[in-house]
Amino acid sequence: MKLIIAVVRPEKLNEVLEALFKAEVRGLTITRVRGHGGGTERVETYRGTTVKMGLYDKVKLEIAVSDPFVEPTIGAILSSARTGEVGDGKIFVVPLERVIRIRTGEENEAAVTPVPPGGA
Amino acid sequence: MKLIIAVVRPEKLNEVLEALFKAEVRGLTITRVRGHGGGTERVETYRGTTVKMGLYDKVKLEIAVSDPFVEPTIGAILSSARTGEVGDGKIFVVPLERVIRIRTGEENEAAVTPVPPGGA
Amino acid sequence: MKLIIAVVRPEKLNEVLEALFKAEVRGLTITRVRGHGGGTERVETYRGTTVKMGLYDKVKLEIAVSDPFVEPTIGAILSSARTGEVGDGKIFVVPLERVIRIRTGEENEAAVTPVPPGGA
Amino acid sequence: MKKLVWSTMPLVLGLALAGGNIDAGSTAWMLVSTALVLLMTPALAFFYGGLVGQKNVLNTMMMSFIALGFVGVAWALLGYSLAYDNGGAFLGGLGYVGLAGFLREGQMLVSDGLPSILDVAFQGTFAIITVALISGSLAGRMRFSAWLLLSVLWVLFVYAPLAHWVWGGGFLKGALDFAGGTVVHINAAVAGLVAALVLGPRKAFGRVAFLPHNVPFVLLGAGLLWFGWFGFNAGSAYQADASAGLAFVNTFLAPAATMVVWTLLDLGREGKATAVGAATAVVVGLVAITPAAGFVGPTGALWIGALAAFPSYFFILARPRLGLDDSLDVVGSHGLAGTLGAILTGVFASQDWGGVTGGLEGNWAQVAVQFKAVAVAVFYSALGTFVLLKLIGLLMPLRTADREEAIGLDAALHGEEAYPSMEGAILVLDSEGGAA
Amino acid sequence: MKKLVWSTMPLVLGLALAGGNIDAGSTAWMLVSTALVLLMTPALAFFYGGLVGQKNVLNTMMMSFIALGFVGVAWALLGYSLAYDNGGAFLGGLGYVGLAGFLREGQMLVSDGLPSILDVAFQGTFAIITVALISGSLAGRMRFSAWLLLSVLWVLFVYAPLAHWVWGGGFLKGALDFAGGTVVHINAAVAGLVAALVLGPRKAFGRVAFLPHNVPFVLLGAGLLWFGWFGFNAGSAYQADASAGLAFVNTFLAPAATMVVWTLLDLGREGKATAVGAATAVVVGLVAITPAAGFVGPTGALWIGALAAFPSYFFILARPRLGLDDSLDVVGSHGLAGTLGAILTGVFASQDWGGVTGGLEGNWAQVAVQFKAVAVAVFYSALGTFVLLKLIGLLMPLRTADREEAIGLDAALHGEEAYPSMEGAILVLDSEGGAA
Amino acid sequence: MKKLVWSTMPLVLGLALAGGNIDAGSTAWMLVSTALVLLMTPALAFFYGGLVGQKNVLNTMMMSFIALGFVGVAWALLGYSLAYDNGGAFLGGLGYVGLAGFLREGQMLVSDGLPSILDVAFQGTFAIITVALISGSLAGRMRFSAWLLLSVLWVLFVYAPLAHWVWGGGFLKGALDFAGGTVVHINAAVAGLVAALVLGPRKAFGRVAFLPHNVPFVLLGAGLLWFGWFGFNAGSAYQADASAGLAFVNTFLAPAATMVVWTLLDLGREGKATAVGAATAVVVGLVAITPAAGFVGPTGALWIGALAAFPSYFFILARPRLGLDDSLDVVGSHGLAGTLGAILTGVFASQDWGGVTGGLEGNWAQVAVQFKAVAVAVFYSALGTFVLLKLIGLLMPLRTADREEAIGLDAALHGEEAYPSMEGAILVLDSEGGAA
Ligand SMILES: Nc1ncnc2c1ncn2[C@@H]1O[C@H](COP(=O)(O)OP(=O)(O)O)[C@@H](O)[C@H]1O
Ligand SMILES: Nc1ncnc2c1ncn2[C@@H]1O[C@H](COP(=O)(O)OP(=O)(O)O)[C@@H](O)[C@H]1O
Ligand SMILES: Nc1ncnc2c1ncn2[C@@H]1O[C@H](COP(=O)(O)OP(=O)(O)O)[C@@H](O)[C@H]1O
Repeated sequence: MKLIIAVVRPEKLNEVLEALFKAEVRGLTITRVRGHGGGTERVETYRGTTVKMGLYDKVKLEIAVSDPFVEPTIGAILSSARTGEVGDGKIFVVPLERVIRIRTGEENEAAVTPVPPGGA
Repeated sequence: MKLIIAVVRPEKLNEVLEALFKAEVRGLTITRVRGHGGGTERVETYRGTTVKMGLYDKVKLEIAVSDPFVEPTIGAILSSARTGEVGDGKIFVVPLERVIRIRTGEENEAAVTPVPPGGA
Repeated sequence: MKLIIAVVRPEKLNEVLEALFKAEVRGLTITRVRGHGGGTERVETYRGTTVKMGLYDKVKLEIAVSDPFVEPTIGAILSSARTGEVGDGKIFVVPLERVIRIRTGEENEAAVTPVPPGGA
Repeated sequence: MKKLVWSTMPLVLGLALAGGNIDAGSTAWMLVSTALVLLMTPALAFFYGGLVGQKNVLNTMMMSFIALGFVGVAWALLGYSLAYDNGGAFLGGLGYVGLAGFLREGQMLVSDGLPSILDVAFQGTFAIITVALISGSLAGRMRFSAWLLLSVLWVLFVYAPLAHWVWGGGFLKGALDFAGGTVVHINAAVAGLVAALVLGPRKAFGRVAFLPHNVPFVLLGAGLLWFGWFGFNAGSAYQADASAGLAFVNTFLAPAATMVVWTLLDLGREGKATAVGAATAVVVGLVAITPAAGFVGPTGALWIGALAAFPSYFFILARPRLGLDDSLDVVGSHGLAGTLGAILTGVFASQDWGGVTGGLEGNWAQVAVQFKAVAVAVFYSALGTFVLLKLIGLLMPLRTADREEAIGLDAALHGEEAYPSMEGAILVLDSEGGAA
Repeated sequence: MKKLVWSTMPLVLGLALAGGNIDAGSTAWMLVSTALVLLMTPALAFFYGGLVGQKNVLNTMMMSFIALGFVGVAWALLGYSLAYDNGGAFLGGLGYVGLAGFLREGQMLVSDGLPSILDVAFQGTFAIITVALISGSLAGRMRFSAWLLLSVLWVLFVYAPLAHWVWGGGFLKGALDFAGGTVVHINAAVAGLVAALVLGPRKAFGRVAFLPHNVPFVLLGAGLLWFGWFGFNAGSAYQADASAGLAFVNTFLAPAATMVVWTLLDLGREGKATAVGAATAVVVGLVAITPAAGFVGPTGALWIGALAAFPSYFFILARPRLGLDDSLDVVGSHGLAGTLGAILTGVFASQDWGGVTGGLEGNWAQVAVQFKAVAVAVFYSALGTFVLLKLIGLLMPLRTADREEAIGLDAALHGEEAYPSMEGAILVLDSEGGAA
Repeated sequence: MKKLVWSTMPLVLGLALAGGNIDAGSTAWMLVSTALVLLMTPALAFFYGGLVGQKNVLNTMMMSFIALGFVGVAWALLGYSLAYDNGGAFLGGLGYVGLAGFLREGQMLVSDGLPSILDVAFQGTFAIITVALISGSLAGRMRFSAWLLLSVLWVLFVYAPLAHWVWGGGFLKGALDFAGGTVVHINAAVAGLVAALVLGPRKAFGRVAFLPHNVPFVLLGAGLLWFGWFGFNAGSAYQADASAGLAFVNTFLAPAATMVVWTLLDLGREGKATAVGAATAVVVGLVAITPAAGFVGPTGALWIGALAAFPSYFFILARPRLGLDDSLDVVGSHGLAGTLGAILTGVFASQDWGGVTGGLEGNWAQVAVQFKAVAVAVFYSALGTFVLLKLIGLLMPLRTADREEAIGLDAALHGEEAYPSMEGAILVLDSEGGAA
């Protein structure tokens, strides 16, 4: 199992969610974050105080998936989150040792997205 | 060492914190998140705009623990966060290679929850 | 590659960002979190309701780096985030299997901070 | 002072016609006062809305706000007449039902220099805020349609009679209640208490800490309430005269004194002057001076304001520990300060300032009259509220389902959030053809 | 009723001088009314600002707020004279240009008991809010400098003439428009519609759900608007008299009735009484009663308020599906309710109450007069707005760049965020020597 | 114009009694004006509270809000008498101490058609907001109890004497200060400057960017301040007359002009019209017109408003770079605009409009008189504030501990957060028996 962490543009979130839905990925957790990448800075002025805002609003998705779902999930994100301009974000894949569903106590495969219909 | 990531209902947070406290787990970090699972959607209407809200407020806990603490921590969360209804959340266990306490520079076991009294 | 997760004081964030900038670490994602550690509790009172606030505001940084950057990154955080008082936070290092830049589809080293000039 | 105006009004009615004897200055003041009192209801919505948690903000605000609609219309069509038409000792007549009776010989009625119809609105704003006040006892657990029904029935069958007894020439007309200590504040607090007991506490009460979600909103509410209260109290003089000036100054002094005492109590207890406390103190001081506003001198107002801090301060501190889920402390603020104010009005009333002698000037009998009015109000309000809730309970459940309470009433009952996030909100277009 | 005052004013001008015949009561009321109407523009900024998403809060609020500056100055220097100086059927004179003409023989002019200069401010607040209203159709996509230019030109060349025709003794003076149903609300809504069509919808319109970011701000805006509207409507009586009293009471009753009907529609449709709906209902009811305020009796006001709920409710529900990005529903609220109110003023106008007979009293001709004024206003406002936008479009782009729209106009156009976070904000000191 | 009223008042006092000669219209206006000025203090709390960061919101708001209590009571009991009782050139008498002296022969005093006691409240609201203004220089670092002590002592020993000199018949009575440019704004700004220097800058000043946490609150504050300022300026006419009308119109025009100039400067400098800038401009324009309100004609008001933008705009831009932690720019807004306004009052004062000739009408001596009053105010305010702070510093530390400053003063000093989160808040019930 893997924990897939993706940072995307907030305005792309709904499209990403839709793409994941179509890829039959169900469970996920999202967080509002602020990111710094290669992008340019924005200047804001409040009275005499001028600031450079080096951080941009982003949304982070965390998705725990069973191995067969790793590629479809990454593919869905890549296709839906891309604009081609700096700031589109990144995907990180982290090993995941164990997953437990709190409601039932079920573990691992039983607790994450079901294996694909007719799949491995 | 492991990084235990748990997503729970916000209204259960205080009980979870208490259970962790009793299990002698001290350090933890929490984040407001929004999650999508198998649950039903909520409909909201603002004038002519109707929306389906597919995301529910959740709280994410991140707890770095030494190996002997993994089971007590999971046990404490499972027992305190469960309501039995859809949306109770999940626990993810991720391998953790290194921990450093910024204040002192101490590393690993010395930086996370102490080993249980009289324990391994 | 590693995913470096650091929890620091909000008032130290700007110094940490500067130190990371000097260490040529570019990409990072930050999140507002609330943490519980060994620190003391704060009491607040709203009319007849008295509460102990056991959680303190912190900022979490997530930084995906290639292996040669692990030590410089940790060093930069340690030197910039420390006050010496309880609550300075922690650094966690998690293995990272894969990184993908959404904009280009580039993977791994190409997607994270470039190897240091003239470096390994 | 309403009773003075209105007990003499019937004599004036037939005679005073429009165009003739409008007093422009007093009319200007009453127009402004009415607008000020109307503003108090949105102000209260902020005071209350800031004090609740994020999941119940809109429900709490709407319980006040919606009274501007339902209570306003019920009052205009029926309540005003029951309260203020010339009737018997127990209820007014039906002469103003359906807004009839304000024209005579093709002209608008004028009484005491004012366009008579304006009184429907002025008094209406009092009725509205009284209902809105009750909702503070009920945050987070009442069905909205049950609340709508209660608010309409309550204003007609509890508020209007009590207003008639004290101000409309009814059997309590000897009691001093310049602007509504008994009719408004005690009445609302008792109704809130009874309703809180009938409904029972929120599920999480006693386990979870209910914290305000936005203290600046509480300060905004308190600031606007004070501003509006000048219309409430000084408008109750029904003229721009010395009595209005006195009532105004007292409404300026009393809450200031309450705030000073309250803050010193805060500082003495744990060294911290709370903002929620200061805002509460303003309301407590305003409630306490309300019955006294035009009857006591300015030093009396300072005393009443200062004294009012004590019972409210300590009761509100203890209330959560009493197991009573009077969620936003209507009893502690409006009930106690209203009662204390009503009694102290009898003590501090001054012949020179307000035209009636009080206890300190030797007329302790007035204090007894005040007690009697308070007792009658407490009894009638408790009984009436209880009966109405039981009746409504026969038609529909009074409380929301436990699940709705857990989700939060904004989403569950109103289909809205106070601070919606666009993240993950999926647009629904029932007819897919329309939008581009 | 402005027209009454101002059609007779020229006679009075030369005679009435300061010191002599000020009516203190009416002056007090007009001072207050002017302040109240001024407050409506910040109130509208909150009503609108709460309804937009987090990225466009300040831009939306500033489109209203800035009118207090640019429109205020343009009005004082030129607009007032074009609207209200004694002129022809189509435009006023230039006697008040540059604020001249308010002194006679070393004394301030007084007309109808009021200091004449005050009317510049009173009428100015109407002009300001009319411009501000338009911005609700344009949220999230207009360049700010284009908006500044439009607001100044529009108030001079669209608003001022229309005000002259209806209130300044122009060719529509037979139409009943007590406080601005046609001049303010229909005018603003038509301008908003035309501008929304010329600019086109936001890029994400129809794909993304645009949600309010702060519903309590919407309620705050609605509450303050209602409060201010008492000055708008009852101030339009220009005296603290029975007519002002009537206009006030009607302004109290109509929105209450609208809120009741709207909430019942909400509850009937999906069982949920929405807060945004209640706030919208208040505005709709206020718009509808505006032209009628001093002409109809109080039951007429209740009818107008109740009836006004229907067209607005269903139009606003359908609007996003029509592909029309009238972002904050200016057409649905101000256009429809303004039109309905203008027509119903002709229906419910009452000889006894307001001095003019309407349809129900047999004078159906008045309804035709009302229709004509509405038609003229719609036509002129549409034409004028269209021409001005095309002219401005020759000088500069009207719309922001797509990238600015995506980032949000607060950061892109104003260099600010509504709720800035200090995280990651790096202080820039251009001269490093200064700060310690 | 206060001085006119009050220099003649002593003659009137013994004669004018209640019931007799109340001027209802002017009384109505003064009642409203007092309420409007009172509202300015909560408005300022929002203006200031929106401008600070999230950790110091309540502390900042409370520094204003609490003045309604402590300053209000101190003023009523002692300050009013020191300022306005008939006394010498340097201080008033003690005739009104403890609110005595407002009854004669069993009747309330009436002066100039107004209930005399109302003046305690009207003038009290000025004293309160003056103290509240100072707090803008001190955000984020002052101990709250030191602030309470300072505010009480300052209003008695700095504000009251200065008010006496300018308005109470003291030695500056020739200076023109219609509504408080010198007494209120220069006075507060100098006190703020001195206090900021005595306290020293915040620890993080110059390193960290201090950003507003809520710009809509800043706009709310500015809107309500403008609204209230009509009472401040036009209420200072003490009558509902032509002078009040003029002061009102000028209060409408000047800030509009300032906003226009300020926005054009913003657009010229970096192409971005800021909302914080527009809100600041409103305040600057209001401050500048305050001393002139009833003395200059409307074009004078436009000039004063427009000119006032320049010094404040550039000073506020430079201030953080000067190493001066006048946190919310009281000097830049109130000090500079107050001074400019005071001087320009002498320039633009007009015989026809306000009854006094100014520089442009040939009487340049008036400008010298204005300069003198400004100089005296600056000197006295600086000295008095410095001495009081040193005295208080003997009793207790003036500044909070560094750790409290780092945590934020809301939690540290008030035991509250502005926007509490229920997450991780553990309910404490000291007596576990009570709650269910
Ligand atoms: N090395 C990294 N570690 C953590 N987050 C990163 C890293 N690099 C980028 N991000 C996140 O991805 C977002 C987009 O990255 P950015 O470099 O701006 O765009 P792009 O990948 O298109 O060049 C950043 O705002 C940040 O949140
Ligand atoms: N595969 C997943 N990856 C990340 N987060 C998940 C995943 N599945 C569930 N979650 C989180 O857990 C929450 C509860 O999950 P849900 O499926 O609704 O409940 P249940 O586990 O009771 O069926 C979700 O709202 C989401 O935040
Ligand atoms: N074991 C842990 N797992 C996750 N987060 C932790 C852990 N320990 C500490 N933290 C985070 O680090 C912050 C600082 O830790 P704390 O123990 O208060 O300070 P110190 O490390 O100086 O003793 C906490 O508020 C919490 O957010």
